[in-house]
Amino acid sequence: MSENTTPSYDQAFAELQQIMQALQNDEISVDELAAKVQRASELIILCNTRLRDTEKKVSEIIDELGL
Amino acid sequence: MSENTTPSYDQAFAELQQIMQALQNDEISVDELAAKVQRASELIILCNTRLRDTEKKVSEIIDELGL
Amino acid sequence: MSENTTPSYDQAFAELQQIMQALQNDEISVDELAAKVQRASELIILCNTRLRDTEKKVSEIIDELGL
Amino acid sequence: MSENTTPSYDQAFAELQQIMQALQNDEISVDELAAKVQRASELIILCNTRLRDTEKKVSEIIDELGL
Amino acid sequence: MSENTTPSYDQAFAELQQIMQALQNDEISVDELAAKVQRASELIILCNTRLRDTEKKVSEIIDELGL
Amino acid sequence: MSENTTPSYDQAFAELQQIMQALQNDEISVDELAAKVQRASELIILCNTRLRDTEKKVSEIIDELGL
Amino acid sequence: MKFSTIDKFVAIFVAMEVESKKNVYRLSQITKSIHRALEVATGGKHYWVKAEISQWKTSQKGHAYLELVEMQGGQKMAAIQAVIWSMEMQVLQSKLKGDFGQIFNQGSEIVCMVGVEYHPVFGLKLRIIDVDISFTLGELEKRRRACIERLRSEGLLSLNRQLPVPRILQRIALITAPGSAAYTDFTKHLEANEFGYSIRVTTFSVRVQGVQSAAEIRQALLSINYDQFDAIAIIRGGGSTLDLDGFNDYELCKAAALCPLPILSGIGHETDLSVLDMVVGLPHKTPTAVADYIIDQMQSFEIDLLGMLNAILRQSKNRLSRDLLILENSLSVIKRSPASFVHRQRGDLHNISGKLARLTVEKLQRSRQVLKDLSGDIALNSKQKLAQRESQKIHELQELLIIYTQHRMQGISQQLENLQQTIKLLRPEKLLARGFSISRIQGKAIRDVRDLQSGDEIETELFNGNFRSVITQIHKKNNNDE
Repeated sequence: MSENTTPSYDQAFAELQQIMQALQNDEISVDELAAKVQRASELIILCNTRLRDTEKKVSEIIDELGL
Repeated sequence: MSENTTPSYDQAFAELQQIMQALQNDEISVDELAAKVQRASELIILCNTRLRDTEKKVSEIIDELGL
Repeated sequence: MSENTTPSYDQAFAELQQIMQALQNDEISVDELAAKVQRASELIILCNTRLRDTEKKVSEIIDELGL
Repeated sequence: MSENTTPSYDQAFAELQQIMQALQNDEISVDELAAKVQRASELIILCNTRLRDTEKKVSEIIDELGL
Repeated sequence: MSENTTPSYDQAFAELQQIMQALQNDEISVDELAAKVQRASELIILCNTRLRDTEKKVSEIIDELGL
Repeated sequence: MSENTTPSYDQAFAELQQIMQALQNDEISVDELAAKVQRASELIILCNTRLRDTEKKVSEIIDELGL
Repeated sequence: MKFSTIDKFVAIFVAMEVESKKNVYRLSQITKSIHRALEVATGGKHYWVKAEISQWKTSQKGHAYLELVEMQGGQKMAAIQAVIWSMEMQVLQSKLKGDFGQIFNQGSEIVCMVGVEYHPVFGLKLRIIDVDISFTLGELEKRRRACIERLRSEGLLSLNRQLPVPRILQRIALITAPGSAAYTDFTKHLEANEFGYSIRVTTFSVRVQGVQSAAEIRQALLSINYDQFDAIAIIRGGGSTLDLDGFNDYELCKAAALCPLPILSGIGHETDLSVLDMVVGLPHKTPTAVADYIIDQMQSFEIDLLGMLNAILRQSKNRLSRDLLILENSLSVIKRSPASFVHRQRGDLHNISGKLARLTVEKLQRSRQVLKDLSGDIALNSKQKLAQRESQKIHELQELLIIYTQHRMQGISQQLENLQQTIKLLRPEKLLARGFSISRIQGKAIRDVRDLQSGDEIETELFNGNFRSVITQIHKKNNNDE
């Protein structure tokens, strides 16, 4: 994953799910496995960060609303 | 939301409903989520302000919000 | 098997299965048998090594993830 | 049978089968019989040795595999 | 019949058959008869010996093979 | 017939047949007849003796064959 | 009964005219006479009369002067002056209250109780003593129903109701009589709402009672700049049933129906519903109810907004936590599945290794068995060849040798035997024994008679001896053979 074109959450999530699907369906060969796990790890971190950020932002908005 | 076309209550409500609907139908990606919640928050603030204050005051708030 | 073009796990596994198939279909003569078993053995060792490597790599990746 | 061109198991086996065929078809005279049987015996010994050798080799290979 | 050129089984058998043929066709005179019978007898013994020898040899070969 | 030059069975039989031929063709007078008959008788005895001898010899040979 | 009295009165009048020929009376005599005659006919009597009020005037002393008419097909059939004396007016007003104005209106039809009064100066008048309010109400009801029917038939009845009502009615055009209790109640109620909502009311001043109210309200409705308002409110305080009649006015209701803004009404009566109430989009009983409605709408809108916001937040949180869960699951799958994947692969490899060993051993065993079978076959075949085939052949030859040899010798033996037999038969002794004899001359057998001469001595041999004889006669055969 090049740093200059960070994928969107949705792209990352979709890619992650593809990898997961492939993993679960045994469609990944041993040759690819490490690379795929590496990629999945990166995607998980990326998505997690994005999710936490979004969560934080939403919380801030709610706090600002003062409800 | 452009400053010159403040939405009506009904428009605001409809927009909120759209957001809600889209959320419910999973049509809003995490990437958009914060922005959508932000927009919902703004719409509510806007309505609240308008319900209690003069249009002028609302305009001032909108200006302050930088919308 | 030349060292500079080590086959991938999939290639090795495929070749292994070919040998197994030939063995099962009695297509291997006694003259070839030892050589074929030797080759199969090498392929099995190769695959095993690959598996171990992959396992290690994956473990490292997951450890690095620290999640 | 010259020692420098020992036949392969398959060649030896094929020759054995030829002898057998000739025997069955009464194509071998009494004068030749002993010689033919002698030849067959040698071929059988050869084949047996080959089999034993192969077995030993295969055993070693499989033992090395450590199964 | 000279001892140094003992006929082969096949030659002996062929001569024997010739004698038999001549006998059957009444081509042998009383004067020759004894000699011819003598010859036939010798040939029979020869063939039998050959057979037995061959049998023995074959048996030995087979016994040596341990079949 | 001189004793030292005993005719062979075939010679004897041939003479015998000549005599028989002559007898049958009425070429022999009553005066010769007795002599001729005498000769024929002698020849027959000779042949018979030869035959017996041969018979004996053959028997011996066959006995020797051991059937 | 009532009409028979009038008949009598008319009869007297006619009699007077006939009898007083050429007698000149003073006016007062006549009026007195009329007065007397009327007194006789109608004095102290009251009649219920149905008539239309064609003129209505009130004096400063509190009397009302009216003209009652009876119309039929646009033709005036009857007309008479009538009066409500102030004393009776007060009684009626206190009894009818607000309805009084509705009943005694120019143009309205009434059923009233009258006495006949004659005044020498002011002439003949019907003195109205009482009025039948139920008749008026009935008439009103009829008119009301006709109005509703007309509006319905013109498709106006539900027009205003069909207008979309904005969720928030913040700019209100208020049509009412300012300063009335209803007005104060309404505005105060709106201003003092506990939620702090800002509602801007613009008042359009009209009379809400009396004959002019319908027209004024209609005028106000038409004069409003609709763009500046969310809704129009028409309110008034409580009143009698007859008071409502203005709101049953067809023209007013039509204007309301055609109004592009939704109309709130607070003109109602506890029991009756005005036609206007039926026409407007948002009818309410009272002005307070209208104000409550406006505030409730705002509140419910705000509650809905908050509900929506909560739902949005909930959905957002759900969305986020769902994805978080999926990510966590993915992570655990990622953590777990390569291990199981590798484990499975390793199992496969292990199985293959085992299979390799097994298949190889099987292959070798199979090869060995094939070789063994072949060896056995070769051994068996080579042994069979000798033992059975060749040995048999030789044995047969041997037997044939004996048979052929014996056969040969038997043949020869037979041949010799036959010869011997033939020879035996040819022996001379045998011939002599049968009676043949041999004659010889000079030791030679005689074979030809020509060799003989008479007198020759011949010797004849028989089987058991011989004798000598001399030839005496020679007889020569005619030989055919030679």
